[in-house]
Amino acid sequence: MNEWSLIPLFWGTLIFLLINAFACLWRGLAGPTLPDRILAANVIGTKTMVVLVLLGLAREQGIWLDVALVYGLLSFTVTLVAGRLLETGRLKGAWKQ
Amino acid sequence: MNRRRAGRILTAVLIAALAVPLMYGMVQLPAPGHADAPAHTNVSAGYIERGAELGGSENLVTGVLLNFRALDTFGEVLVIFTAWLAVAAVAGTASNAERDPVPPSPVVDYVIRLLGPFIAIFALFVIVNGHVLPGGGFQGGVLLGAMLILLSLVMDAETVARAVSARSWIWLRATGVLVFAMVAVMGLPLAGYLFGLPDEPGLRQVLTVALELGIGIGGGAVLAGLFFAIAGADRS
Amino acid sequence: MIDAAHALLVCFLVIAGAAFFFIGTLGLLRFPDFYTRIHAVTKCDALGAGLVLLGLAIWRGPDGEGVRILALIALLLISSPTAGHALARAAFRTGLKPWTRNDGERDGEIPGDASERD
Amino acid sequence: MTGSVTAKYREMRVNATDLFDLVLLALLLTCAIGIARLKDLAACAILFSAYSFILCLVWAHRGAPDVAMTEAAVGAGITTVLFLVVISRVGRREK
Repeated sequence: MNEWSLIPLFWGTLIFLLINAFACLWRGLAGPTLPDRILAANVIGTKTMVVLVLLGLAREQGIWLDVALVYGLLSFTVTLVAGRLLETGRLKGAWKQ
Repeated sequence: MNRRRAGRILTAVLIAALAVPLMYGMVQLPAPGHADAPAHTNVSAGYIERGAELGGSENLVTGVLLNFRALDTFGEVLVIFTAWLAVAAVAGTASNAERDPVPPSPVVDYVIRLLGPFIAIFALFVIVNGHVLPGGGFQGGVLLGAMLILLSLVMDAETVARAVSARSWIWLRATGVLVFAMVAVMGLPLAGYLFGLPDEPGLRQVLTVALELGIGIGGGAVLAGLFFAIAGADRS
Repeated sequence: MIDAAHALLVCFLVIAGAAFFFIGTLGLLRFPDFYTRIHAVTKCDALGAGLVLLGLAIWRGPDGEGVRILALIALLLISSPTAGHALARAAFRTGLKPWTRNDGERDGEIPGDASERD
Repeated sequence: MTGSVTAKYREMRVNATDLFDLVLLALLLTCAIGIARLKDLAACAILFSAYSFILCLVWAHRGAPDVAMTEAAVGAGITTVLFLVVISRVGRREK
Protein backbone atom coordinates (compact mmCIF):
# COMPACT_ATOMS: atom_id res chain seq x y z
CA MET A 1 0.00 0.00 0.00
CA ASN A 2 2.66 2.38 1.10
CA GLU A 3 4.92 1.41 -1.79
CA TRP A 4 2.16 1.81 -4.31
CA SER A 5 1.35 5.33 -3.21
CA LEU A 6 4.87 6.69 -3.81
CA ILE A 7 5.17 5.72 -7.49
CA PRO A 8 3.51 8.93 -8.83
CA LEU A 9 5.98 10.96 -6.79
CA PHE A 10 8.83 9.09 -8.49
CA TRP A 11 7.39 9.76 -11.94
CA GLY A 12 6.93 13.43 -11.15
CA THR A 13 10.45 13.73 -9.78
CA LEU A 14 12.04 12.08 -12.78
CA ILE A 15 10.19 14.24 -15.27
CA PHE A 16 11.19 17.29 -13.23
CA LEU A 17 14.81 16.14 -13.31
CA LEU A 18 14.68 15.63 -17.07
CA ILE A 19 13.39 19.17 -17.53
CA ASN A 20 16.27 20.33 -15.33
CA ALA A 21 18.65 18.39 -17.59
CA PHE A 22 17.13 20.29 -20.51
CA ALA A 23 18.08 23.55 -18.86
CA CYS A 24 21.61 22.24 -18.28
CA LEU A 25 21.85 21.28 -21.95
CA TRP A 26 21.44 24.94 -22.83
CA ARG A 27 24.57 25.74 -20.87
CA GLY A 28 26.32 22.89 -22.65
CA LEU A 29 25.41 24.23 -26.06
CA ALA A 30 25.91 27.93 -25.33
CA GLY A 31 28.55 27.80 -22.59
CA PRO A 32 31.40 30.09 -23.59
CA THR A 33 34.35 27.88 -22.58
CA LEU A 34 35.11 24.19 -22.83
CA PRO A 35 35.14 23.63 -19.03
CA ASP A 36 31.58 24.96 -18.95
CA ARG A 37 30.51 22.35 -21.45
CA ILE A 38 32.29 19.54 -19.59
CA LEU A 39 30.58 20.68 -16.41
CA ALA A 40 27.18 20.70 -18.14
CA ALA A 41 27.74 17.20 -19.52
CA ASN A 42 28.78 15.99 -16.07
CA VAL A 43 25.61 17.45 -14.54
CA ILE A 44 23.45 15.87 -17.24
CA GLY A 45 25.16 12.55 -16.50
CA THR A 46 24.36 12.80 -12.78
CA LYS A 47 20.76 13.79 -13.44
CA THR A 48 20.12 11.02 -15.94
CA MET A 49 21.69 8.53 -13.54
CA VAL A 50 19.22 9.50 -10.81
CA VAL A 51 16.43 9.39 -13.40
CA LEU A 52 17.48 5.86 -14.35
CA VAL A 53 17.37 4.72 -10.72
CA LEU A 54 13.96 6.33 -10.20
CA LEU A 55 12.67 4.78 -13.42
CA GLY A 56 13.94 1.35 -12.49
CA LEU A 57 12.30 1.49 -9.08
CA ALA A 58 9.05 2.93 -10.45
CA ARG A 59 8.83 0.09 -12.97
CA GLU A 60 10.16 -2.52 -10.53
CA GLN A 61 13.25 -3.32 -12.59
CA GLY A 62 15.89 -3.46 -9.90
CA ILE A 63 18.52 -4.80 -12.30
CA TRP A 64 18.78 -1.35 -13.90
CA LEU A 65 20.80 -0.31 -10.85
CA ASP A 66 23.82 -2.04 -12.44
CA VAL A 67 23.38 0.15 -15.49
CA ALA A 68 23.28 3.18 -13.17
CA LEU A 69 26.58 2.12 -11.58
CA VAL A 70 28.19 1.84 -15.03
CA TYR A 71 26.83 5.32 -15.77
CA GLY A 72 28.38 6.81 -12.67
CA LEU A 73 31.79 5.24 -13.24
CA LEU A 74 32.03 6.23 -16.88
CA SER A 75 30.85 9.81 -16.51
CA PHE A 76 33.52 10.13 -13.81
CA THR A 77 36.11 8.73 -16.23
CA VAL A 78 35.14 11.11 -19.02
CA THR A 79 35.34 14.15 -16.74
CA LEU A 80 38.71 13.17 -15.34
CA VAL A 81 40.24 12.43 -18.75
CA ALA A 82 38.89 15.67 -20.21
CA GLY A 83 40.20 17.61 -17.22
CA ARG A 84 43.63 15.98 -17.50
CA LEU A 85 43.87 16.67 -21.23
CA LEU A 86 42.93 20.29 -20.60
CA GLU A 87 45.39 20.54 -17.75
CA THR A 88 48.37 19.23 -19.68
CA GLY A 89 47.60 21.74 -22.39
CA ARG A 90 46.85 19.21 -25.09
CA LEU A 91 43.28 20.24 -25.70
CA LYS A 92 43.82 23.96 -26.01
CA GLY A 93 43.77 24.76 -29.69
CA ALA A 94 43.54 28.24 -31.14
CA TRP A 95 39.82 28.36 -30.95
CA LYS A 96 37.34 30.32 -28.91
CA GLN A 97 33.78 29.17 -28.25
CA MET B 1 24.93 32.39 -54.60
CA ASN B 2 21.76 31.67 -56.49
CA ARG B 3 22.78 28.09 -57.21
CA ARG B 4 23.51 27.57 -53.54
CA ARG B 5 20.08 28.80 -52.60
CA ALA B 6 18.48 26.56 -55.20
CA GLY B 7 20.43 23.63 -53.81
CA ARG B 8 19.13 24.37 -50.32
CA ILE B 9 15.56 24.56 -51.54
CA LEU B 10 16.03 21.30 -53.45
CA THR B 11 17.42 19.64 -50.31
CA ALA B 12 14.47 20.81 -48.23
CA VAL B 13 11.98 19.56 -50.83
CA LEU B 14 13.74 16.19 -51.06
CA ILE B 15 13.78 15.78 -47.29
CA ALA B 16 10.10 16.66 -47.07
CA ALA B 17 9.29 14.23 -49.86
CA LEU B 18 11.19 11.53 -48.01
CA ALA B 19 9.58 12.39 -44.69
CA VAL B 20 5.99 12.00 -45.88
CA PRO B 21 6.12 8.25 -46.75
CA LEU B 22 8.24 7.55 -43.69
CA MET B 23 5.70 9.24 -41.42
CA TYR B 24 2.90 7.42 -43.22
CA GLY B 25 4.67 4.16 -42.49
CA MET B 26 5.36 5.14 -38.87
CA VAL B 27 1.68 5.76 -38.19
CA GLN B 28 0.79 2.26 -39.34
CA LEU B 29 3.34 0.52 -37.15
CA PRO B 30 1.97 -1.34 -34.13
CA ALA B 31 2.53 0.28 -30.75
CA PRO B 32 5.88 -0.58 -29.16
CA GLY B 33 5.61 -3.69 -27.07
CA HIS B 34 2.23 -4.62 -28.51
CA ALA B 35 1.61 -8.35 -28.25
CA ASP B 36 0.22 -8.72 -31.77
CA ALA B 37 3.14 -7.07 -33.51
CA PRO B 38 4.73 -9.32 -36.16
CA ALA B 39 8.06 -9.15 -34.37
CA HIS B 40 6.55 -10.80 -31.32
CA THR B 41 4.38 -13.41 -32.97
CA ASN B 42 6.77 -15.15 -35.35
CA VAL B 43 10.33 -16.03 -34.55
CA SER B 44 10.96 -14.32 -31.25
CA ALA B 45 8.28 -16.35 -29.50
CA GLY B 46 10.37 -19.42 -30.21
CA TYR B 47 13.52 -17.72 -28.94
CA ILE B 48 11.77 -16.64 -25.75
CA GLU B 49 10.31 -20.11 -25.16
CA ARG B 50 13.36 -22.24 -25.85
CA GLY B 51 16.23 -19.76 -25.99
CA ALA B 52 17.25 -20.07 -22.35
CA GLU B 53 17.40 -23.83 -22.68
CA LEU B 54 19.15 -23.96 -26.05
CA GLY B 55 21.43 -20.97 -25.56
CA GLY B 56 22.70 -22.05 -22.19
CA SER B 57 22.25 -18.75 -20.33
CA GLU B 58 19.39 -17.19 -18.45
CA ASN B 59 19.89 -13.81 -20.06
CA LEU B 60 18.58 -14.32 -23.58
CA VAL B 61 20.74 -11.58 -25.07
CA THR B 62 23.91 -13.29 -23.91
CA GLY B 63 22.62 -16.62 -25.19
CA VAL B 64 21.96 -15.17 -28.62
CA LEU B 65 25.31 -13.36 -28.71
CA LEU B 66 27.47 -16.25 -27.60
CA ASN B 67 25.65 -19.20 -29.07
CA PHE B 68 23.17 -18.51 -31.86
CA ARG B 69 25.27 -15.72 -33.35
CA ALA B 70 28.69 -16.75 -32.13
CA LEU B 71 30.31 -16.17 -35.53
CA ASP B 72 29.05 -12.58 -35.53
CA THR B 73 30.43 -11.97 -32.05
CA PHE B 74 33.74 -13.52 -33.06
CA GLY B 75 33.83 -11.01 -35.91
CA GLU B 76 33.28 -8.17 -33.45
CA VAL B 77 36.12 -9.35 -31.23
CA LEU B 78 38.36 -9.56 -34.29
CA VAL B 79 37.31 -6.07 -35.36
CA ILE B 80 38.40 -4.34 -32.16
CA PHE B 81 41.66 -6.31 -32.09
CA THR B 82 42.33 -5.31 -35.70
CA ALA B 83 41.50 -1.72 -34.82
CA TRP B 84 44.21 -1.76 -32.16
CA LEU B 85 46.66 -3.37 -34.59
CA ALA B 86 46.01 -0.63 -37.13
CA VAL B 87 46.34 2.20 -34.61
CA ALA B 88 49.51 0.68 -33.17
CA ALA B 89 50.95 0.34 -36.68
CA VAL B 90 50.27 4.01 -37.42
CA ALA B 91 50.92 5.61 -34.04
CA GLY B 92 53.38 3.24 -32.39
CA THR B 93 52.98 1.44 -29.09
CA ALA B 94 55.01 3.73 -26.81
CA SER B 95 52.83 4.63 -23.87
CA ASN B 96 53.25 8.10 -22.38
CA ALA B 97 56.72 8.50 -23.83
CA GLU B 98 57.10 12.11 -22.76
CA ARG B 99 56.52 12.98 -19.14
CA ASP B 100 53.62 15.33 -18.64
CA PRO B 101 54.84 18.73 -17.46
CA VAL B 102 51.99 19.16 -15.01
CA PRO B 103 51.90 16.68 -12.11
CA PRO B 104 48.45 15.18 -11.47
CA SER B 105 46.39 16.56 -8.64
CA PRO B 106 46.99 14.66 -5.37
CA VAL B 107 43.25 14.44 -4.76
CA VAL B 108 42.62 12.80 -8.12
CA ASP B 109 45.63 10.54 -7.59
CA TYR B 110 44.32 9.34 -4.21
CA VAL B 111 40.74 8.85 -5.37
CA ILE B 112 41.73 6.90 -8.48
CA ARG B 113 44.01 4.63 -6.46
CA LEU B 114 41.16 4.18 -3.96
CA LEU B 115 38.48 3.46 -6.56
CA GLY B 116 40.59 1.32 -8.90
CA PRO B 117 40.17 -2.04 -7.14
CA PHE B 118 36.46 -1.48 -6.71
CA ILE B 119 36.05 -0.71 -10.41
CA ALA B 120 37.96 -3.90 -11.23
CA ILE B 121 35.74 -5.97 -8.91
CA PHE B 122 32.59 -4.45 -10.38
CA ALA B 123 33.88 -5.10 -13.90
CA LEU B 124 34.52 -8.75 -13.03
CA PHE B 125 31.03 -8.92 -11.53
CA VAL B 126 29.52 -7.58 -14.74
CA ILE B 127 31.57 -9.99 -16.87
CA VAL B 128 30.93 -13.14 -14.85
CA ASN B 129 27.23 -12.44 -14.28
CA GLY B 130 26.71 -11.69 -17.97
CA HIS B 131 24.61 -14.80 -18.46
CA VAL B 132 22.15 -13.85 -15.71
CA LEU B 133 22.09 -10.05 -15.45
CA PRO B 134 22.35 -7.36 -18.12
CA GLY B 135 25.94 -6.87 -19.12
CA GLY B 136 28.60 -9.28 -20.22
CA GLY B 137 32.00 -9.39 -21.79
CA PHE B 138 31.99 -6.15 -23.76
CA GLN B 139 30.48 -4.00 -21.03
CA GLY B 140 32.73 -5.37 -18.30
CA GLY B 141 35.68 -5.06 -20.67
CA VAL B 142 34.89 -1.39 -21.20
CA LEU B 143 34.86 -0.93 -17.43
CA LEU B 144 38.26 -2.63 -17.18
CA GLY B 145 39.56 -0.40 -19.95
CA ALA B 146 38.20 2.68 -18.19
CA MET B 147 40.00 1.61 -15.03
CA LEU B 148 43.28 1.19 -16.93
CA ILE B 149 42.85 4.60 -18.56
CA LEU B 150 42.13 6.22 -15.19
CA LEU B 151 45.21 4.57 -13.67
CA SER B 152 47.33 5.76 -16.58
CA LEU B 153 46.33 9.33 -15.71
CA VAL B 154 48.10 9.20 -12.35
CA MET B 155 50.81 6.55 -12.78
CA ASP B 156 53.99 7.08 -14.72
CA ALA B 157 54.94 4.86 -17.61
CA GLU B 158 57.81 3.13 -15.81
CA THR B 159 55.55 1.74 -13.07
CA VAL B 160 53.13 0.39 -15.65
CA ALA B 161 55.96 -1.11 -17.68
CA ARG B 162 57.34 -2.83 -14.60
CA ALA B 163 53.94 -4.34 -13.79
CA VAL B 164 53.05 -5.53 -17.29
CA SER B 165 55.69 -5.92 -19.96
CA ALA B 166 55.03 -4.94 -23.56
CA ARG B 167 54.98 -8.58 -24.63
CA SER B 168 52.36 -9.48 -22.01
CA TRP B 169 50.26 -6.53 -23.14
CA ILE B 170 50.08 -7.99 -26.63
CA TRP B 171 49.05 -11.38 -25.29
CA LEU B 172 46.43 -9.74 -23.05
CA ARG B 173 45.01 -7.88 -26.02
CA ALA B 174 44.80 -11.08 -28.03
CA THR B 175 43.02 -12.92 -25.18
CA GLY B 176 39.55 -12.35 -26.59
CA VAL B 177 40.38 -13.64 -30.05
CA LEU B 178 42.38 -16.60 -28.73
CA VAL B 179 39.80 -17.77 -26.18
CA PHE B 180 36.99 -17.39 -28.68
CA ALA B 181 38.89 -19.35 -31.34
CA MET B 182 39.73 -22.05 -28.81
CA VAL B 183 36.12 -22.47 -27.72
CA ALA B 184 35.01 -22.44 -31.35
CA VAL B 185 37.39 -25.28 -32.21
CA MET B 186 36.41 -27.16 -29.07
CA GLY B 187 32.87 -27.14 -30.43
CA LEU B 188 33.97 -29.64 -33.08
CA PRO B 189 34.55 -32.62 -30.77
CA LEU B 190 32.09 -31.53 -28.06
CA ALA B 191 29.03 -30.52 -30.11
CA GLY B 192 29.87 -31.66 -33.60
CA TYR B 193 30.13 -28.28 -35.29
CA LEU B 194 32.23 -25.14 -35.11
CA PHE B 195 31.19 -22.59 -32.44
CA GLY B 196 28.95 -25.22 -30.85
CA LEU B 197 28.55 -25.46 -27.09
CA PRO B 198 28.15 -28.91 -25.51
CA ASP B 199 24.80 -30.13 -24.26
CA GLU B 200 25.91 -30.79 -20.72
CA PRO B 201 24.77 -27.76 -18.66
CA GLY B 202 27.76 -27.51 -16.31
CA LEU B 203 30.37 -27.64 -19.06
CA ARG B 204 28.34 -25.23 -21.16
CA GLN B 205 28.20 -22.74 -18.31
CA VAL B 206 31.95 -22.98 -17.77
CA LEU B 207 32.58 -22.37 -21.47
CA THR B 208 30.17 -19.43 -21.53
CA VAL B 209 31.90 -17.78 -18.57
CA ALA B 210 35.30 -18.47 -20.16
CA LEU B 211 34.14 -16.78 -23.35
CA GLU B 212 32.85 -13.77 -21.41
CA LEU B 213 36.09 -13.50 -19.44
CA GLY B 214 38.15 -13.69 -22.61
CA ILE B 215 36.09 -11.03 -24.35
CA GLY B 216 36.18 -8.85 -21.25
CA ILE B 217 39.91 -8.99 -20.59
CA GLY B 218 40.80 -8.75 -24.27
CA GLY B 219 38.37 -5.91 -24.88
CA GLY B 220 39.54 -3.93 -21.87
CA ALA B 221 43.20 -4.33 -22.81
CA VAL B 222 42.47 -3.37 -26.43
CA LEU B 223 40.53 -0.22 -25.47
CA ALA B 224 43.21 0.87 -23.01
CA GLY B 225 45.82 0.08 -25.67
CA LEU B 226 44.03 2.34 -28.16
CA PHE B 227 44.12 5.15 -25.61
CA PHE B 228 47.81 4.61 -24.79
CA ALA B 229 48.81 4.39 -28.44
CA ILE B 230 47.04 7.61 -29.41
CA ALA B 231 47.97 9.57 -26.27
CA GLY B 232 51.61 8.51 -26.32
CA ALA B 233 52.23 8.99 -30.02
CA ASP B 234 54.92 11.38 -31.18
CA ARG B 235 53.56 14.77 -32.08
CA SER B 236 55.46 15.36 -35.28
CA MET C 1 1.44 4.73 11.56
CA ILE C 2 5.04 3.76 11.08
CA ASP C 3 4.25 3.25 7.42
CA ALA C 4 2.91 6.78 7.12
CA ALA C 5 5.99 8.22 8.83
CA HIS C 6 8.20 6.12 6.56
CA ALA C 7 6.42 7.37 3.45
CA LEU C 8 6.57 10.95 4.65
CA LEU C 9 10.31 10.68 5.28
CA VAL C 10 10.92 9.25 1.80
CA CYS C 11 8.71 11.96 0.30
CA PHE C 12 10.60 14.68 2.14
CA LEU C 13 14.02 13.33 1.10
CA VAL C 14 13.11 12.94 -2.57
CA ILE C 15 11.52 16.38 -2.79
CA ALA C 16 14.45 17.98 -0.96
CA GLY C 17 16.84 16.30 -3.39
CA ALA C 18 14.86 17.53 -6.36
CA ALA C 19 14.90 21.05 -4.88
CA PHE C 20 18.70 20.91 -4.57
CA PHE C 21 18.94 19.77 -8.19
CA PHE C 22 16.81 22.74 -9.19
CA ILE C 23 19.03 25.16 -7.27
CA GLY C 24 22.09 23.65 -8.95
CA THR C 25 20.51 24.11 -12.37
CA LEU C 26 19.69 27.72 -11.56
CA GLY C 27 23.29 28.27 -10.53
CA LEU C 28 24.57 26.67 -13.73
CA LEU C 29 22.38 28.90 -15.83
CA ARG C 30 22.59 32.22 -14.01
CA PHE C 31 26.06 32.56 -12.51
CA PRO C 32 28.53 34.74 -14.38
CA ASP C 33 31.61 32.53 -14.82
CA PHE C 34 32.88 28.98 -14.71
CA TYR C 35 34.14 29.00 -11.11
CA THR C 36 30.90 30.26 -9.62
CA ARG C 37 28.97 27.77 -11.74
CA ILE C 38 31.07 24.82 -10.65
CA HIS C 39 30.76 25.98 -7.06
CA ALA C 40 26.97 25.89 -7.30
CA VAL C 41 26.69 22.77 -9.39
CA THR C 42 28.97 20.30 -7.63
CA LYS C 43 27.56 20.94 -4.18
CA CYS C 44 23.94 20.91 -5.27
CA ASP C 45 24.41 17.84 -7.46
CA ALA C 46 26.13 15.73 -4.85
CA LEU C 47 23.58 16.77 -2.22
CA GLY C 48 20.58 16.45 -4.52
CA ALA C 49 21.50 13.04 -5.90
CA GLY C 50 22.57 11.90 -2.43
CA LEU C 51 19.25 12.90 -0.87
CA VAL C 52 17.11 11.37 -3.62
CA LEU C 53 19.08 8.12 -3.54
CA LEU C 54 19.04 8.05 0.27
CA GLY C 55 15.25 8.38 0.17
CA LEU C 56 15.04 5.52 -2.32
CA ALA C 57 17.37 3.36 -0.21
CA ILE C 58 15.16 3.97 2.84
CA TRP C 59 12.12 3.15 0.72
CA ARG C 60 13.60 -0.17 -0.43
CA GLY C 61 14.90 -1.21 2.96
CA PRO C 62 17.97 -3.43 3.39
CA ASP C 63 17.56 -5.83 0.46
CA GLY C 64 19.86 -6.28 -2.54
CA GLU C 65 18.58 -3.19 -4.30
CA GLY C 66 18.90 -1.02 -1.20
CA VAL C 67 22.53 -2.07 -0.82
CA ARG C 68 23.19 -1.29 -4.48
CA ILE C 69 21.67 2.16 -4.04
CA LEU C 70 23.93 2.70 -1.02
CA ALA C 71 26.93 1.70 -3.16
CA LEU C 72 25.77 4.21 -5.75
CA ILE C 73 25.60 6.93 -3.07
CA ALA C 74 29.12 6.08 -1.94
CA LEU C 75 30.41 6.23 -5.52
CA LEU C 76 28.65 9.55 -6.09
CA LEU C 77 29.94 11.12 -2.90
CA ILE C 78 33.50 10.16 -3.87
CA SER C 79 33.41 10.86 -7.60
CA SER C 80 31.39 14.06 -7.85
CA PRO C 81 33.66 16.29 -5.72
CA THR C 82 36.75 14.75 -7.33
CA ALA C 83 35.47 15.50 -10.81
CA GLY C 84 34.65 19.06 -9.77
CA HIS C 85 38.09 19.53 -8.27
CA ALA C 86 39.86 18.14 -11.33
CA LEU C 87 37.84 20.32 -13.66
CA ALA C 88 38.33 23.52 -11.65
CA ARG C 89 42.05 22.84 -11.35
CA ALA C 90 42.35 22.19 -15.07
CA ALA C 91 40.51 25.41 -15.87
CA PHE C 92 42.64 27.44 -13.46
CA ARG C 93 45.89 25.98 -14.76
CA THR C 94 45.00 26.78 -18.35
CA GLY C 95 44.52 30.40 -17.40
CA LEU C 96 40.77 30.85 -17.20
CA LYS C 97 40.42 34.09 -15.25
CA PRO C 98 37.94 34.17 -12.38
CA TRP C 99 35.18 36.72 -12.59
CA THR C 100 35.56 39.88 -10.53
CA ARG C 101 33.10 42.60 -9.74
CA ASN C 102 34.60 44.97 -12.29
CA ASP C 103 33.82 42.56 -15.09
CA GLY C 104 30.12 42.87 -14.44
CA GLU C 105 30.11 46.58 -15.11
CA ARG C 106 31.17 46.20 -18.72
CA ASP C 107 27.77 45.53 -20.10
CA GLY C 108 26.94 42.82 -22.58
CA GLU C 109 30.11 40.81 -22.17
CA ILE C 110 30.26 37.35 -20.71
CA PRO C 111 33.32 37.34 -18.45
CA GLY C 112 34.50 33.82 -19.22
CA ASP C 113 34.40 34.53 -22.92
CA ALA C 114 37.46 36.67 -23.37
CA SER C 115 39.73 34.86 -20.99
CA GLU C 116 40.27 31.50 -22.64
CA ARG C 117 43.90 31.33 -23.53
CA ASP C 118 44.79 30.55 -27.08
CA MET D 1 -23.30 11.72 -18.37
CA THR D 2 -20.77 12.94 -15.85
CA GLY D 3 -19.22 9.50 -15.77
CA SER D 4 -18.50 9.56 -19.46
CA VAL D 5 -17.04 13.06 -19.15
CA THR D 6 -14.62 11.96 -16.44
CA ALA D 7 -13.72 8.88 -18.46
CA LYS D 8 -12.96 11.08 -21.45
CA TYR D 9 -10.93 13.38 -19.24
CA ARG D 10 -8.94 10.40 -18.01
CA GLU D 11 -8.28 9.33 -21.58
CA MET D 12 -7.12 12.78 -22.56
CA ARG D 13 -4.85 13.27 -19.60
CA VAL D 14 -1.28 12.83 -20.65
CA ASN D 15 0.15 9.64 -19.29
CA ALA D 16 3.34 9.97 -17.25
CA THR D 17 5.07 7.53 -19.60
CA ASP D 18 4.11 9.56 -22.66
CA LEU D 19 5.27 12.77 -21.05
CA PHE D 20 8.57 11.08 -20.21
CA ASP D 21 8.94 9.97 -23.82
CA LEU D 22 8.16 13.45 -25.10
CA VAL D 23 10.71 15.15 -22.84
CA LEU D 24 13.33 12.54 -23.76
CA LEU D 25 12.76 13.02 -27.48
CA ALA D 26 12.89 16.80 -27.16
CA LEU D 27 16.18 16.48 -25.26
CA LEU D 28 17.64 14.14 -27.89
CA LEU D 29 16.61 16.39 -30.78
CA THR D 30 17.94 19.55 -29.14
CA CYS D 31 21.18 17.82 -28.31
CA ALA D 32 21.66 16.38 -31.80
CA ILE D 33 20.88 19.63 -33.63
CA GLY D 34 23.07 21.60 -31.23
CA ILE D 35 26.00 19.22 -31.80
CA ALA D 36 25.58 19.47 -35.55
CA ARG D 37 25.79 23.26 -35.38
CA LEU D 38 28.85 23.47 -33.14
CA LYS D 39 32.26 24.11 -34.71
CA ASP D 40 34.44 23.15 -31.74
CA LEU D 41 35.24 19.45 -32.02
CA ALA D 42 36.09 18.96 -28.35
CA ALA D 43 32.75 20.47 -27.37
CA CYS D 44 31.05 18.15 -29.86
CA ALA D 45 32.72 15.12 -28.28
CA ILE D 46 31.72 16.21 -24.77
CA LEU D 47 28.11 16.91 -25.74
CA PHE D 48 27.98 13.63 -27.62
CA SER D 49 28.57 11.89 -24.30
CA ALA D 50 25.58 13.75 -22.84
CA TYR D 51 23.58 12.64 -25.89
CA SER D 52 24.59 9.04 -25.24
CA PHE D 53 23.49 9.27 -21.63
CA ILE D 54 20.04 10.43 -22.74
CA LEU D 55 19.87 7.73 -25.41
CA CYS D 56 20.73 5.17 -22.74
CA LEU D 57 17.62 6.28 -20.85
CA VAL D 58 15.57 5.65 -23.98
CA TRP D 59 16.94 2.10 -24.29
CA ALA D 60 16.28 1.38 -20.64
CA HIS D 61 12.77 2.74 -20.94
CA ARG D 62 12.13 0.52 -23.96
CA GLY D 63 13.07 -2.51 -21.87
CA ALA D 64 16.58 -3.25 -23.19
CA PRO D 65 18.95 -2.96 -20.23
CA ASP D 66 21.72 -4.77 -22.14
CA VAL D 67 21.69 -2.18 -24.89
CA ALA D 68 21.43 0.58 -22.29
CA MET D 69 24.52 -0.69 -20.53
CA THR D 70 26.44 -0.94 -23.80
CA GLU D 71 25.39 2.58 -24.74
CA ALA D 72 26.45 3.94 -21.36
CA ALA D 73 29.77 2.07 -21.41
CA VAL D 74 30.80 2.33 -25.05
CA GLY D 75 28.86 5.32 -26.38
CA ALA D 76 29.15 7.67 -23.44
CA GLY D 77 32.39 6.51 -21.89
CA ILE D 78 35.06 5.01 -24.10
CA THR D 79 34.08 6.64 -27.38
CA THR D 80 34.19 10.09 -25.80
CA VAL D 81 37.56 9.41 -24.23
CA LEU D 82 38.98 8.19 -27.54
CA PHE D 83 37.47 11.15 -29.41
CA LEU D 84 38.99 13.57 -26.91
CA VAL D 85 42.45 12.06 -27.09
CA VAL D 86 42.35 12.00 -30.89
CA ILE D 87 41.18 15.64 -30.96
CA SER D 88 44.05 16.52 -28.65
CA ARG D 89 46.32 15.16 -31.39
CA VAL D 90 44.77 16.56 -34.53
CA GLY D 91 43.45 19.93 -33.38
CA ARG D 92 40.15 21.24 -32.16
CA ARG D 93 38.90 23.25 -35.07
CA GLU D 94 36.59 21.90 -37.72
CA LYS D 95 37.99 22.52 -41.17
